Amino acid sequence: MKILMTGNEAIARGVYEYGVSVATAYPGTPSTEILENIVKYPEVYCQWSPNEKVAMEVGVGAAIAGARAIVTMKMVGVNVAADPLFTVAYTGTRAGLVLVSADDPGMHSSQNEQDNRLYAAFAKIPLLEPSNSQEAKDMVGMAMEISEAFDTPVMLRITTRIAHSQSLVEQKEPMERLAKPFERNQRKYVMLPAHGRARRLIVEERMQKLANFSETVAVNYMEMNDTNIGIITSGISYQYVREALPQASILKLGLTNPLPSGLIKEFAAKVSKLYVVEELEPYMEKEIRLLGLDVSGKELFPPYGELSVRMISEKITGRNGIPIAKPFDAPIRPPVMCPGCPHRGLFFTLKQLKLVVSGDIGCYTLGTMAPLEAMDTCICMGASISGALGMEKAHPEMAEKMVAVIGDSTFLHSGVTGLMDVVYNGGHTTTIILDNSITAMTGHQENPSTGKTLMGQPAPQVDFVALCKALGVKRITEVDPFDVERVKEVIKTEIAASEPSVIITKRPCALIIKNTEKPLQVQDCTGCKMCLKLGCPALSFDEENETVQVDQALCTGCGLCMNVCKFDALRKAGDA
Amino acid sequence: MTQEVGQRMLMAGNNAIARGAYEAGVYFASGYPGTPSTEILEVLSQHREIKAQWSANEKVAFDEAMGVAMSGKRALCSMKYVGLNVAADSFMVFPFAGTIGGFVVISADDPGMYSSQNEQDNRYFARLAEIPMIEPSDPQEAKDYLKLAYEISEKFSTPVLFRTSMRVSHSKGMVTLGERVKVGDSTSFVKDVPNWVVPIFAKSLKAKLDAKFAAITDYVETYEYNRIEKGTGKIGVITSGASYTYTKEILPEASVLKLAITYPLPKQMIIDFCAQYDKVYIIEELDSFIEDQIRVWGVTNLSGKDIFPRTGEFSPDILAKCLFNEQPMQDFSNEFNIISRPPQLCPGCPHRGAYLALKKSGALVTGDIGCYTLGSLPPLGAMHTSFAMGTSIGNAFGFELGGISKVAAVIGDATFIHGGIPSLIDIVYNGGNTTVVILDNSTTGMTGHQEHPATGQTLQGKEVPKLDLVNLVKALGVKHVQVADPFDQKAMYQAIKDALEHEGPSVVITNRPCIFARGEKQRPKTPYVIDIDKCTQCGACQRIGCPGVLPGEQAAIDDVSCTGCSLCAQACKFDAINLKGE
Amino acid sequence: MSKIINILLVGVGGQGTILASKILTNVALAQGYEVKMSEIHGMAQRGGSVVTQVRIGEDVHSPVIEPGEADYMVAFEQLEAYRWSHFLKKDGVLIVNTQKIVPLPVLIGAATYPENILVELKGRVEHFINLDGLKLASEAGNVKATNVVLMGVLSKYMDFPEDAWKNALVAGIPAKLLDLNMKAFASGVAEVK
Amino acid sequence: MSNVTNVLLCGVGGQGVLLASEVLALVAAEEKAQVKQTEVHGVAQRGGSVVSHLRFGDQVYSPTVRTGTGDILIAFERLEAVRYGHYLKPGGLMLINDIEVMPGQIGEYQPYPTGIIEFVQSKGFQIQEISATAQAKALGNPKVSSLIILGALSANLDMPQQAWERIIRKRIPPKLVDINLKAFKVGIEMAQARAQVAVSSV
Repeated sequence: MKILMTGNEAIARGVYEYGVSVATAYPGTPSTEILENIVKYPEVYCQWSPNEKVAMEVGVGAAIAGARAIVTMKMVGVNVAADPLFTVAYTGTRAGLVLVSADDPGMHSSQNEQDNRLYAAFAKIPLLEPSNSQEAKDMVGMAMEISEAFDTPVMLRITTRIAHSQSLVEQKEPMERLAKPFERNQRKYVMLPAHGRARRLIVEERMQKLANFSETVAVNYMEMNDTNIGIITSGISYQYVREALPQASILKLGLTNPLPSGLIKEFAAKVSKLYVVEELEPYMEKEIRLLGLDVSGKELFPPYGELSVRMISEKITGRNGIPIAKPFDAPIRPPVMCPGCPHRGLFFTLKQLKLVVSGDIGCYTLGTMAPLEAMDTCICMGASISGALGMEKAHPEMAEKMVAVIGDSTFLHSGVTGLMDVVYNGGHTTTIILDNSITAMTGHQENPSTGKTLMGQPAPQVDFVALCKALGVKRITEVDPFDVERVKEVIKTEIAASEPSVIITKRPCALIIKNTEKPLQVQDCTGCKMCLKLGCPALSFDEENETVQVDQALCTGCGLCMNVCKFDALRKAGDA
Repeated sequence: MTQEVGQRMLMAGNNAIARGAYEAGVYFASGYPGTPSTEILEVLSQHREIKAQWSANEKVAFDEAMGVAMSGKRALCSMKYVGLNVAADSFMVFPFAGTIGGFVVISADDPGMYSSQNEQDNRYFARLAEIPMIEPSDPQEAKDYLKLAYEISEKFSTPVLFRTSMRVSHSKGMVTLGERVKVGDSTSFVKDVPNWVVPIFAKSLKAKLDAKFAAITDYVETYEYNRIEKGTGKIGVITSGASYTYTKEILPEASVLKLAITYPLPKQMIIDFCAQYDKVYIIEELDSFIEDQIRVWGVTNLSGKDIFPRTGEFSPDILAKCLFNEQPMQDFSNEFNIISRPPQLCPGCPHRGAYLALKKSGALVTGDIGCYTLGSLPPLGAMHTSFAMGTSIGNAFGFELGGISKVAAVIGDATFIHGGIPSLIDIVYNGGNTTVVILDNSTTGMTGHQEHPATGQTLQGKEVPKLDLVNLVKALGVKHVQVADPFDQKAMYQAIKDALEHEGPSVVITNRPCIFARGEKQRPKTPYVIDIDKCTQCGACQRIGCPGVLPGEQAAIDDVSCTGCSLCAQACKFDAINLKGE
Repeated sequence: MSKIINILLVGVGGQGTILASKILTNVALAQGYEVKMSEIHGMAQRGGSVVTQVRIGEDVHSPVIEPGEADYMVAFEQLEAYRWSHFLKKDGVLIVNTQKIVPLPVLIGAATYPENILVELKGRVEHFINLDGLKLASEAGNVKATNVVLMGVLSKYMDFPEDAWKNALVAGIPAKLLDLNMKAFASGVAEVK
Repeated sequence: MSNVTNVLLCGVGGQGVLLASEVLALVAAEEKAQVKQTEVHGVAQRGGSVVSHLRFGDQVYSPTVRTGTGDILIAFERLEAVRYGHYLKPGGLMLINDIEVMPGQIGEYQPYPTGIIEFVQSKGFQIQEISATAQAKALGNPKVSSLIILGALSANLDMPQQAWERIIRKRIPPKLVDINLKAFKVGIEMAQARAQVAVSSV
């Protein structure tokens, strides 16, 4: 029967239906829900790994051993997994290995907008692009078959609109989950230069075979209609095109690396004006032009952001759509640290101390927004600690005016080596590990420090104190981030110390604990607005009586505002 | 040797790059060793004006250099091309922020895979990250272009990819020395949240990046170092890097458009150039990176990958063959029963002891990147997979999940620090049973013996506390940790056997330094000798694959290379091998 | 209906737009229509503004609703109605829950919460209705049922049979909460004269 | 390119091939307008086969020598002379150190081949064979064999002795300079004793 599924749910279903045994990942929007849905199929082993590279390595091992494996990540995760990816592209695997890259055109929740189709071309691996949930599911099976038939990893590339859009999907019975026996083959799986040189040629041959395959594969097909306009497209853009130009002829491509040059030429010959409609990079356009074909693409459409039905119909027909009312000028509603968030107290203190804060990726990146405004740099996962060491190397005196902040999950993802390097190369940087016992930003996933696996099994918890000690850090302090005075004192002491130090703030994320505290009450408020500097959504200012008011529905009673109020105007209900 | 300004010196490409960094006023340089890039930092570190360091891995190195550049000083980050895979996450995002102090990242590619696991063409990375890329063709250019790279980096506030190749890095040529320039030095990091906090401001920064890149694209149109060498005749050539030098040997008459900046390309300049010749050859190693871009502009009188190979390194011979079908001189060694001479584990290498024990254990061994990768070759043949830095441990767990029992991962000390830690965390976290053997030889062996966090010394020779691998592994949650002596076969085998039988993650750490590690060369060595009378010619000692044990019906021990590690003696069942003089 | 119906649900993270959209899509599916739905996650839980897009018809391709294309908009909060109202068709239906959730820039005095939102909105669309969903929900037994109240209102403007809605509620809501949600739904229905 | 001299040095990792080619390159750098030299690192220390290309003259572009164009090939080990012989031009000079280093073998055991000198002679090259290693042992340090080989080479190149000495003094650690200079001279004598015709193109 058909049911409504997001692309991510559909991929999980595909994993179940197409005999995949092992699924690994590191959470990242918009890919996270794939594994969270795979958990629902106990037949499939699935796990969160500390980072995408490890997830990839585990998947590679399983696939070489003979079990179908899938590895999922958001597009920047492929940067982290790139090293094994480029080499497994040479060796291939025994059973199917599929990498799901969830790209984010429009950067709804990402730090960049990289088009990972270029990675597939770069690594010389086949690339599949679904345009709805049904295709997302089917292409899991297809990717596995291609991977096994051509002895290559396959990239299944989705975008936010595929991952987080729902459409109908036909359910099928799962096929049998059979693991092939492992075969030792050093020339294939040990990439000594001599072996690599041999595989290198095989990769080129493989791409040739795949190019022929691409000509006839079912997911690359023409929908001939009015031949005045011919459009080559793939992924979500196909859906936009169908609505924008119902009359146009379409060459719909599902396997986009390598592209079917014969099919493209054939299609081009049938239509009078050829367009290529694709989001982000002119990836297909470049290949089409290489065939010597005259095609319009990026001169009409931007190389960034998402496309839309309206944009496509306007650019191609040249006719403007119905006029749109001008939006009202509404104040923005940015995401904020939740009421009771343990990060708030820390960033409040960091701002008071006027420190340079080398930041990282997670909820706490929000600490950069007003009114806290206490994060100065943030590039990518794990860059906070090593970036801080760099700043210190540039300006040694900065070590006493600077801290690196990094979340528990991010620290395990790629912060460990950075901290090790601070010790090795004689930095004095102070690192603050924000331990809220969860991977919060992506929607609360477990990680090696939370004591629970993706499949709900109890697991050993990484002991941050022991780990930092083992990395050679001598000064390690644990603090409660709600205790602002103590936090302030500890930070002052540690940045002054002329050796590496680590501060661990311990408080679980407000969204994962059962809150028993009562909301706070206001009494004899002087209206000094000090507490408003915390940027807590539960606090607002009542202009009439010039007092602060506490939203009883939102307040978690964390008491942070109580701690910063000099006039004792905020109290727990019941306290005198 | 002394180096005065104006002096002409013979220098290897890597030394010239280091010199260029010195002359460019670089303040900080970081990297991770990897052939063919390693010497760059080793040479740089000799300049006391420059803070140079080995980092735990390339990403860490990149982030540190980034921190320096954001703080307004010139930073260099050096790595072999696969290192850029490791640093990719930072590399792809840093361009959004741009830089204050000049930032150059060096990617040393290895066409022909002389000492690498793959042959990726890192020019694509410049395109992925939308940053300019510059490529020298010989040592003099290596030095000069590095200085240019810093000018471009600061002019456009962008990181610059400096792509060299094995042939440029490891070829010597004449170089004229210049002065170290004074660069306007920043006094401190300047706060600028909307620029440095990329995730929150990514959308506006993306627009900035696109505008910036458009400006760079205009700039290169008239860039003087993209030069045309007018020739006679009707043939044009567009080339760069080492291919340029081969071109000049084989096509001395041709007109050559020699590109310094190979991304972005000077579109109009190239279109005009192509218009002047009947035929234009695009001569580039590996992929059709330049050729494709030109064809996309509709230029048709081109010849490139239709005649030149997409794989391997070029040479004058290959150009002559592809262009004029001139056959190279036949290698006549095959008319003769020649024996190949593959690299092998050195005499006295501690890895040999570990592999002998692993082989005996019958475990499936996932391997990693380092000297010990040679353990996959006969007669040891005791390693079954090897991909990239740090992959061994994750692979081993994967095998386990794929239904294989008795799996061991082998990984070197430097490699474990580089990329093995998160995967060991993973095995503990997700309840794996895998055994990890850390081959701790107290150095980074394969790349020529560099220091790392567990050796107790930095690149610039500072003594620092050693990272204690035993404590670290325990802190990662591994309960079953043993240290074993690879030269004591009984103990080594027992340790591996126990580890494999142990329920749950287990780690064995070997404790013998590389024969080239600091202090090891000086250690006095007594060689072993074979007692011909006792020897039964069973060949057991030859099967340990030690170059010091000479092949042949009657085995013999070469007393020059023998370090007295005793593994052959332990292999001998007839007590025929003993210390010299005993 | 051969045309496609576009419904936009807008609100603030945590207001229950997701469940509401689930009920709505189940109704449509039960009637044999094709449905596509799209929402952008990520920051939702952090009190950011959230938009859920539902498209119903015989042959739906794009999951995305664009400005000026929405037939119905259900706003769970005033400011969000204000923010997204340009997505509505001139002859569209706008249902506004009068609840106000003040965004951070306003809290810290960096911006002010616009006045007369309802008046301005009324002027923008043909069919406008506002109600205190919070109050109706708490009367029904739980403020969290506001989303169901709003679905009750929506049901009166769409031409799906009332039973279809009730079945969707039964299917989509835990038994022990069903009664109060049925009440909440009914009170929503009653709001439309 | 007639004024360009192409030299190849090959041997087994650890024999000092790279040191020798560096010394030669440095000498050439003092005497010639252009010098280029290249080699493949990485495997050198691990007993693999090593080759170094050296080119000098008025105008040198490529650092690699084309097959069949080498003027001189110096083999630090017999078998390597066969492996890289095809880089020599017809009639080119092969300078061979007469030792045999048995390769570490993979799989089926092969004895060290015989008749190497006869074979390369049959290819029409001029052959000079010297016992550098034996002489080096005689001098009391087997490692100086590379300097003996260089000495023999120098007798076949028109580059002033002072230049050689200067570079050796610069490049070799002080405490080893004397024995290396001694070795160098031994090499020259060995070559002159043989009084072979020097390479015409130089």
